[in-house]
This record gives sequence, C-alpha cells and structure tokens, in this order.
Amino acid sequence: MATPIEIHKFDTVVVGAGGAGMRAALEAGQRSHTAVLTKLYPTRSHTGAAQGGMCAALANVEEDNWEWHTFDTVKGGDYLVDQDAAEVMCKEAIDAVLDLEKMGLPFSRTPQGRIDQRRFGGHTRDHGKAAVRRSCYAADRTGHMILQTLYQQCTKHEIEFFNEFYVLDLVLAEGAVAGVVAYELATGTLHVFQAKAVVFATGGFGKMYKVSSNAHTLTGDGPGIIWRKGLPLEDMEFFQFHPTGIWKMGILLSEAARGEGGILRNKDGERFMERYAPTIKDLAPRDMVSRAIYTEIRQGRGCGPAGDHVYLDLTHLPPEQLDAKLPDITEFARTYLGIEPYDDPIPIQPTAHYAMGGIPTDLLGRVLASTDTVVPGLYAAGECACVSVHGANRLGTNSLLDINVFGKRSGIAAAEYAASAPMPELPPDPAAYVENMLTRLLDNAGGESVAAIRRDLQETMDVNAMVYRTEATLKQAEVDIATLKERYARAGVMDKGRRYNTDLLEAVELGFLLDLAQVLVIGARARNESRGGHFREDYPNRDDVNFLRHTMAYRMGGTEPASPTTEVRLDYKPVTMTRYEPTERKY
Amino acid sequence: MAGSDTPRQDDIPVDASATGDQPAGAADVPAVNSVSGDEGVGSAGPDRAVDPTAQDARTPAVTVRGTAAPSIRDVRLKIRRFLPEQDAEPHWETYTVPTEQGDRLLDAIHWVKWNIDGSLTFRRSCAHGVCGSDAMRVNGVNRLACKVLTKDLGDEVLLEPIKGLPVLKDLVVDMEPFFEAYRSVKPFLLPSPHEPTKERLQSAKDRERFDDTTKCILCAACTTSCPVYWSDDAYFGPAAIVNAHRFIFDSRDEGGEERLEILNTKEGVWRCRTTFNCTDACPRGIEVTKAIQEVKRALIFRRF
Amino acid sequence: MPKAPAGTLYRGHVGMWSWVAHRVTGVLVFFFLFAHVMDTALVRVSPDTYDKIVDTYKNPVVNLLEVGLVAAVLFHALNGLRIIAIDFWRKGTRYQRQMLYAEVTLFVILMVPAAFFMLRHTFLTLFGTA
Amino acid sequence: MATALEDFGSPAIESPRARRQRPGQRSRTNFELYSWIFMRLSGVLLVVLVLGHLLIMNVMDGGVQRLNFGFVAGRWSSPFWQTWDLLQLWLAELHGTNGLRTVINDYAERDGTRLWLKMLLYTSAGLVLVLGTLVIFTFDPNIG
Ligand SMILES: Cc1cc2nc3c(=O)[nH]c(=O)nc-3n(C[C@H](O)[C@H](O)[C@H](O)COP(=O)(O)OP(=O)(O)OC[C@H]3O[C@@H](n4cnc5c(N)ncnc54)[C@H](O)[C@@H]3O)c2cc1C
Ligand code: HEM
Ligand code: SF4
Ligand code: F3S
Ligand code: FES
Repeated sequence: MATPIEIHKFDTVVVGAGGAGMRAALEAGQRSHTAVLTKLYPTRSHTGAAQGGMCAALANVEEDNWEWHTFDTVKGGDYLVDQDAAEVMCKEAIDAVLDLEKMGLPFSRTPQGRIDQRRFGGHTRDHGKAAVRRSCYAADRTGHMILQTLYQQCTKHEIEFFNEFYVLDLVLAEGAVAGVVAYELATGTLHVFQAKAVVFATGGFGKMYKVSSNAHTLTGDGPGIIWRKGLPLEDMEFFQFHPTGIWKMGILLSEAARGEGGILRNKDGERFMERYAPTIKDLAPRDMVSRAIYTEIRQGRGCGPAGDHVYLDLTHLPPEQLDAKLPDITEFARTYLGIEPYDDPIPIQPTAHYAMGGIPTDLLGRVLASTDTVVPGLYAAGECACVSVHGANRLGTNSLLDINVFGKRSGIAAAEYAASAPMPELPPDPAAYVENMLTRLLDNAGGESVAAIRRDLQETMDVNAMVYRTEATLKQAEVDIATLKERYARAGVMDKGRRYNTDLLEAVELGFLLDLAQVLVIGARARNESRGGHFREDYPNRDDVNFLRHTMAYRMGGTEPASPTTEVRLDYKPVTMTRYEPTERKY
Repeated sequence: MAGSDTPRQDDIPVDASATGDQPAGAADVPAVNSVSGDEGVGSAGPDRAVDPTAQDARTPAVTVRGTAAPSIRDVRLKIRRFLPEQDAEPHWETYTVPTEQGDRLLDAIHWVKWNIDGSLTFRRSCAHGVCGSDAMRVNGVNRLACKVLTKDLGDEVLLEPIKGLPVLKDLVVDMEPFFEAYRSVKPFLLPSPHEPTKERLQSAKDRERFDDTTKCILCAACTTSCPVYWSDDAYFGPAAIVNAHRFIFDSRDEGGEERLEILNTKEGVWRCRTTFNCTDACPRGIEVTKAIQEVKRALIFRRF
Repeated sequence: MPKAPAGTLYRGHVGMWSWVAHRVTGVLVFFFLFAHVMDTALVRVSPDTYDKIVDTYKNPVVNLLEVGLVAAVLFHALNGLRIIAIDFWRKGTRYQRQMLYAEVTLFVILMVPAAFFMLRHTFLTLFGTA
Repeated sequence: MATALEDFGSPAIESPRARRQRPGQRSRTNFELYSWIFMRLSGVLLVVLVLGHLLIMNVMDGGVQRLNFGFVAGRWSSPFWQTWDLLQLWLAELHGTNGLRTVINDYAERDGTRLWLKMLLYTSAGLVLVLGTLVIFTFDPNIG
C-alpha cells in the first residue's frame, strides 16, 4: 500500500504514557528533546485502574524500614527476585512517594496530616512477624491519582505527546536503537521516529486471558515488538492471578478490600483462608489466595448454582469506612452486579492480572540482548519490563512503585545516553516490515475472524494456563496456539479504511498476544516446579536446585507476525542474591 | 455518602423512540416536549432497575442478587454511523444483539464490531468506567458505554457521538479542543517555593475539601452535555473548571489566584447557566455544578 | 463539506429544561418590555392615542396573552430566585430539583387565582350575566 | 499535533459550529463578575417591583380593564410611583439587556453577526431607557 510516511527526529522517544511512560518522560523531557508516543490518550492508560496503593516504608503510622520491605518483596516473589533490584526499589520507594506528593498527588492523610498507610497482602513487619501498614494510598484510586498527577506534571513541563500513535516496530541499526515506526490512528499514516534512545513502557498483556482485570488495550505490544526483533523475554510463565475479580467479568476488587478487613468466605460461610495462611489469613500473597479459592471451588465449597466462585464479605465493616476507603470498588459491585456491599457479600473469582515477566532489563532500565549484553539506546520500564523485582509473584502495591522507580531511572538513563550518542542513521526502508504486516491484514481474504481467534485464545489460556497448570494442559495450550497462529495467517479485517481503523489495530494486537502466549506456555511447560504465580499440579513443590533461575526465551525462525513456524529457544539466567537465602514460603 | 446525599446518575430514558429528530443547524433551544418522564429525586441509578432477583434485601447470602442464570434478550442498537471515506453524511444503522443478564452496553457494541461490522468504530479501554474512553450519547444522554448494563435499557438503544466536538468517525470525536481547554486552566500543582524535605502536611479536612474533583477521568461527558458548550466552544466547559477547582481548593497550591483570574473571563465560570446537565452526566458522580458554583463564590468572596 | 448530521435532542434532566424555560421567558418578557415602554410613551403624545391603544388591550385575545405574560414573568421570577439560591446557598446545588418542584408548585398556586382575577372580566363580558 | 485530515480528500463531519478563539487572559477586568452579580441583585429587586406592578396593574380591581389616561395620570402624580416605575424601568431594561447579551454570545456564531446584534440590542436599550425616563419625569397630566 502506498502509505505516506513521515519522518521525525528526537533524542528520546518514550513508547507508552502510563505511569512508567510518563514518569520516564518527565525525566527525559527535561534533559533531552523527547517525544511520547501512546496508542491511548495518556489518561486512558491502565495505570488509572490501579486501586490499592503504592508501598514505601515511610513509617508514618508504625515502625517500618526499607529492608523489611525488601525482604517481603523477595519472599513474596518466591525468591526469584533479583535482590539487588529489590533493594534499589525499596530504598528509592520513599523518595518516589515523596516525589509524587510534591507533584501534588492527593494522598489520603493521617489525623496528623501525614501520608496515610494501610495494610496490604504480603507486607509484614520484621520479616514476617505481622502485617504492617506500608501502602500509601488515595482512597481506592491510587493509580488514578498517580496517572492524573503525572499527566498534570507532563502538561506543566510541556512534554510533547503523540496521542493515538501505535508503535508497531522498533528500528535497529547495527544492533543499536535507531528509532521506532508508528501508525497514526487518525489518518492511517506511518511515521518513523528517528531517535537515539527509546524507552518502552507499554504495560501488560492480560488480554490473552478471558477473565482479566486488564483493559482491552493491554495486548503486550512492547514485549511483542521486542520478541519479533529477536531479543529475549524473561520469566514469561509467571503471570499473576488476582484472587478477587468480579465473578465472570474479572473487574478487579482491590486487595485493599481485604486490607481494610474484608474476608473471603466459601459457601458454608467459612473464612477458609485461616486454613491456608494461619498468620496473615486473607492477606496472604495473591498466588496463595488464588490457589486457595480454586481449591475450595474444586472441593465443592464454591458458591452459586455452579459452585464456581466464592464471596468477598465486607458486610461487617461500617458503611462509613467503606465509603471513605473503598468508594470505587463498592460502586463497582453496585453498578455491575446490582449488589449492595453493605448488606451482601460479593461473588468473586481469580482474574488474570499482572505479568511478572517481560522485557529483561538491568537496574538502569537498559534492555538486555542476552544474559550479559545490552542493546545500546534501548530501555524498558513498567509492567512490560522485567527487572526483576517481582520474581515469581508480585506483591500488591509493588507495581505502582516499580513504574515510578524504574520509570524514573530509565528516563534519566535514556536521556543521558541520548546526550552522548550521535543520531543514528536509519536503515533503508525502515517501515517496510510494518507496511507488509498491515497490507497483508488489509488484503487478506482468508475469511478467518480476528475476534474468533482472540476468543479461542482467551478460552484456551483460561482453561489450560491459568492458576493450575499441568504438563497436559500446557501441551494442549501449545497445540491450540499453534492452530490459532495458522488461522491468524488467514485472518483479515472488515474495515478497509484509513482513518481510525481500530479493526486493523485489533488484528495487529492479536498477533502480539499470540506470540506472547506461545512464549508463556512454552516457558511454563519447561518449568517443572511450582513457584509463585506458576503452579504445576504435577510438580507442586518449589525446586531450587533446578529452577532457581530466570527463564530467557529467544525466538527462532518465523519472522512474520505470529508466524506458525516460530520456535522458542529457552535459556536461563541466574538470580541475583544479596541478603536472603531461599527458605520455604509460609505465612 | 454513597447513600442519599451524593447525587447518582438518573436512569437513562428507556425508550429511544420518544426522542424527536432535531432540524439540522437549529439553535439548541429544544422544544420542551420531550422531557423524560422519570425525574425521581436521588433515584438509585442503574442498580435500582428491573432485576427480578433484586427485590428482597434479606436474600440469604447463598443466592446473591444479580447472579441468577443468564437470561438472553435481544437489544436493537440504533447507531449513528459515519465513515469518513464513504459517507457524505452520517446515517442511522440498526443492529440486533443478543445480550445476557450482566452485559455492559460496551459488550453489546463490541459484539456488533466483532460479529457484524468490523468498521464500527469507538474508543474504549478499561471496560469498567475508570479510563474515560467511551463517553457517548445513549438514548439522548451522555454515558460511558462500559458503565451501563443493557438490562437497564429498553429494547431499542440510540447511540450517538457526544455532542459539540467534531465527529471523526462513527462514535469517535476529536478530543483536542477538550484537552486544550483543560490545559488552559493550568491543571497542575503550583506549590510554594519553600518545599519541605519530607511530605507537606495536609489535614484530613483540607484533603477532603477538594476530594470530589480529584475523581475526574477527563471523559468529556460533562462538557459535551453542556448547552452552553454546544453553541460556544470558547467556553472552558465544566471539565476544565472541575480540574481548576481541584487545585484552587488544594491547601498545598499557591496558584489559585492565577486560575481564578483565568476563569474570571467572558468564557470562564460566568458562562455557566446552572443547567446541571454536567452533574447528571458525570460517570464519576462528581458534583460538577457544585464545583463550578464554588469557583464562582470564590471569585466573589476571594477566600477559599 | 457535508452538512452537520440531524441528531437527536439531548435528553437533559429538569435542570436543563428549567433553564430553557427561564431563557425563553426572559427573552419574551424583554420584548414585551420594549413594546410596553413604547405604548406607554404614547401618554406623552396625547391621552386619546394612549386610550385608544389601551382599549385594544381590553379584548379577550389580548387578555389571554396578558395571562401568558404574567405567567412568564412569574415563572422567570421564581426560577430566578431558585438560581440565586443555587448560587449562594452551599447546599443549593444538591437540592436544585426539590427547589424546582417547589417552585412549580408555587407557580401553580399563584397562577390559578391570578388567572381567575384577570380573566374574570373577559368571562363576564363574553358569557356573563352581570 | 495537527493531523492533516484533508490530505485524503475524504470528508470529515463539519465542526458542530465555527471554532471560536478563547480570548485568553486578555481581559483582566471584573466585568463579567459584576454583571453576574447585577443579574442576581436586580433580580431580587425586580421580584418586588415587577410582581408588585403586575399585581396592581393586571390582577387587582379588574386589571387592564380600568386602565386609561386618567389612571396613569393619577399614579404618576405621586413621587412614590414615579420612583417605583423608574427603578423598575431601569433595572428591568438593564437586566434584560444583559440577559440578551448572554443569549447573543451563545448563539451568534460569527463575530460580525454578534457585533450587529449587540449594536441593535444596545441601541434599543438606550432608546427604551431614554424614552421611558423622559415619559415618567416629563409626564404632564394636563395635556389632555
Ligand atoms: C485493576 C488493576 C489494579 C491494580 N492495582 C494495583 C495496585 O493497587 N498497586 C500496584 O502497585 N499495582 C496495581 N496494579 C498493577 C499496575 O497498575 C500496573 O502494572 C501498572 O500501572 C502498569 O503501568 P505501566 O505504565 O507499565 O502500563 P500502563 O499504565 O498499562 O500503560 C501502558 C501505556 O502504553 C501505551 N501503549 C501500549 N501499547 C502501545 C503501542 N503499541 N504504541 C504506543 N503506545 C502503546 C498505552 O497507550 C499506555 O499509555 C493494578 C493493575 C490493575 C489492572
Ligand atoms: C421578576 C424578577 C426577575 C428575577 C428574579 C430574575 C432573575 C434572573 C436571573 C437570576 C437571571 C440569571 C440567570 C442565569 O445566570 O442563569 C436572569 C436572566 C435573565 N433575565 Fe431575569 N429576572 C427577573 C425579571 C426579568 C425581566 C423583567 C426580564 C426582561 C426584561 C428578564 C430577562 C432576563 C433575561 C433575558 C435573562 C437571560 C437568560 C439567560 O441567559 O438564559 N428578567 N433573570
Ligand atoms: S467531571 Fe465527570 S464528566 Fe466531566 S470529564 Fe471529569 S469525569 Fe468526565
Ligand atoms: S451543563 Fe453547563 S451550564 Fe453549567 S451546570 Fe453544567 S456547565
Ligand atoms: S472503557 Fe474505560 S471508561 Fe469505559
């Protein structure tokens, strides 16, 4: 297709305007000529959906320190966490929160006027003695406030945004960054952004699952692009399933609900978490609670006619507390279920929530080309990246922290790199790959429907690669994905227009999801152990001898989007240990 | 708070048919003949609606309301379509969509896109009312498609783009004028130069003062429901004022005076005619008109 | 450029319609005021011209219009007071609907006797026995 | 960013109305504020003046039926009624004019139209005020 192509030149290009992207842009924008490309208006990013809070050992309400926070993070991540990264994050957490306050974030306050803090799953005092109040919050809209505050600051600093620009490819020249290729939704024009440094901050990919707390737009574009470039992805098999999604819909009811005293109950009204985590009960880490819920359901103690969910009970909490601390999630229950949480328990089930894995980076956000080399000029931060501070299971509130700490770090690092590097030459025809991909989808008359393939993908992922996995189910998922990829090769779009062709973009996004689903499933099949969010019924125990290491997946062959011939080669990377030796994870 | 005090969104007019066609270009002084029937004060919003299982407040916990087996019902979506590359003018198109008990309107629209016509275009992301992508006119009033359940709508549902911004394609409008108004009220903290090393203190009461307006998700439902904005887009519009309010009443901010000056102009707060469409439209339940009035009063009394 | 599409009316709630009515009545009354000052100015010209004009007011059709005028002014006045209450009373925005319902009730209560007195003469001359 | 939609030669729906420029921070006056307050103040006074006027003139004692030159002559011989009517005239006319100014600002899209309508409005307001004041003050009950 004779697409008009426009060329732009910037020092730094940030891809994505969620929390991580804007935090990076704020730093990069004040140091270098920076553009932010985002497929959504910045305030539509899914960071805005985060509810519960952002952890930092401020010790505003009770004794706390960053070392305890580090320990909790490492233990919560089932010891797959790179401990140097966790230390950095937990140490810088305090400034990250104070930075946000200085930017104007309206935190909820203590009676003394300081930033208030509350309990959250897995966060404890003195290495697991008791739950600690560590999560800084703004009612149950912490993510919304972070997103808005960062956008406000970007407005103040006149950061240059390119809204509704879909980045679809990364341009590399001689192994280093040369820019990105973006598709402008409003016109259908392709744009090449020539740049010295690129920061990916495109968020997660929870839309490969059906029951998911993720937005429709969370389709893993960043990791998908990286993958197609032949760069590795790390720990993709670790995906977090949040225990309390609204039954069937997946809409999240924050852990803050349990932090405020909410209780999970089975059909007999029993507080079943007492059996699984006697010390911190309902505030155990997410992977444990999700498994506990499914165990209850499987053993016939689920609620409802089909026995396929359990209850989140808030009825014993005073209505004033719900109104003050959890206004949004009580409203979700009212709006989407017609339930009054003052009087009735809310039906919930685990929901696909967070990708622990993603684009491997070092502590500065530099993207790894292999276990020990980096791609010059390429950075990643936020949910699309894997530093790895979350290991096998992310603790609640550590992601909002992650995006702030590593968003900032990567923004600074990228701009500093850009300051010293020369402007790279663009290779000939930099947009050719994207042009081919789009032309194929527009011209394809193969008759396969994108929506149907996506639905089938989500179906198989929910059934075969969710909370409980076995060799057999993962094998099944792998076969299904292979078939879906073949169908995808014949998939076309109905809308042939140029402007606002969201039909076309949904097809492209599905391609990314298929690629990433394959990596996830293959990584999970090879990991014959249970650790954090990855639970294998056929290998129910953690195996530190063979698997205390990060998975690094590389693409072999099949350069086409979601090519059926792509093979995945797995390699492993050691976990960085500094202070803590792996022990059994009990709560 | 969520009980009787806070105004909740009223029910969307259930029947689409009563809405009369408006002559093109007519001044927006609508004839007073299609006032929707239901004006129950503080009515409880969608959750009050027809759900046979929702009647008894003391239902035992095991059969929670709203979780009854899915019921299938056909809904006709009458959508105002406009494909810029094909159509000279917008036209109405009707699609019949099977829906289940808990379906959102957004699910029904997706169903059309995914099963009937992929060219149907709209914005959406979060699907649960927190990102502000999918404001549209539903049976004549602004709503987020992901925050209305089809069971609360009639058998025919009218869908149009929000009013007052240029339509680019189907339900997609140009948001640039909206964000431009937002930017022009300096929507960011202008702190005092003497920053403490730790956090600034703010009493819970001071924090509460501007809580309502921090909830804004910039969905534009309010601004595009405002009769003044329809006829004059130089008016800043309620959303911009809400975001100015959020800082004017923040005890940590020093730029209140500056923002008040900006809003003290011909196109500022004085333009608001207290029609309350914005308050009725806001999906976050923000008392928009109240915020605007507080800004007006602040201008008059210059104390906050 | 294609024409702007024929859309539908915005189905705003009572707040919007009361504003529409306020504006319409305000404009109507303004035009009446213009006419009224003009006709009253005739008293400067000559008593006869004035009386002649005023006499034309004394027929049933104008009498009805007059009721309309009083209704318009009354509604505008009451709603104006409601707007002022919304402006200056802190809880005004929250109770705007209740105030509107009260206003409409008061309007009816006042308009019925007013219309009765104003139309009595017309009734009497048209059908009357007196 | 300006997106060059025109490049594709396909139509976009015309803007719902001509884009207007926001004057920015040009006018640092309190004119709109004072006019807003004036609307409320005059409104409150008008409730008494206009409703009183209507009550007396249109409702009580047969209303318009008893109106004639003599009636008017009788009324304006009293300074009380003179003041009343003068106040009412000025407040109502200024209130109404200011109200109509808003209405014109809302609906007249082109600057030219706006200017013309407002000229017309202010001229008519001037006329009414001058004429009305003249009538009330220079009224001569004896010309008949
Ligand atoms: C419902 C929910 C609740 C949560 N609650 C919490 C919590 O309480 N505490 C906590 O710590 N964490 C929480 N999380 C996790 C956390 O919110 C997210 O992991 C985090 O916000 C991700 O931020 P991000 O900046 O990486 O990505 P996002 O905010 O998702 O932003 C992604 C950005 O990338 C852009 N983008 C994507 N693809 C492209 C492309 N191809 N081209 C251009 N731009 C692109 C998008 O436009 C968007 O701007 C929650 C998550 C969910 C879903
Ligand atoms: C009788 C007592 C009256 C009261 C209490 C009153 C009150 C008000 C108020 C408060 C407003 C401002 C509305 C707003 O800002 O949204 C207003 C507007 C207006 N008034 Fe009056 N008014 C009265 C009489 C009159 C009269 C006699 C006239 C005609 C000359 C008039 C004409 C108007 C007009 C044209 C507007 C503008 C309407 C608009 O912008 O929508 N009013 N009135
Ligand atoms: S005030 Fe409400 S309606 Fe207006 S933009 Fe904000 S959230 Fe949307
Ligand atoms: S709709 Fe408009 S007129 Fe005022 S009350 Fe809201 S801004
Ligand atoms: S899709 Fe996010 S608000 Fe509706």
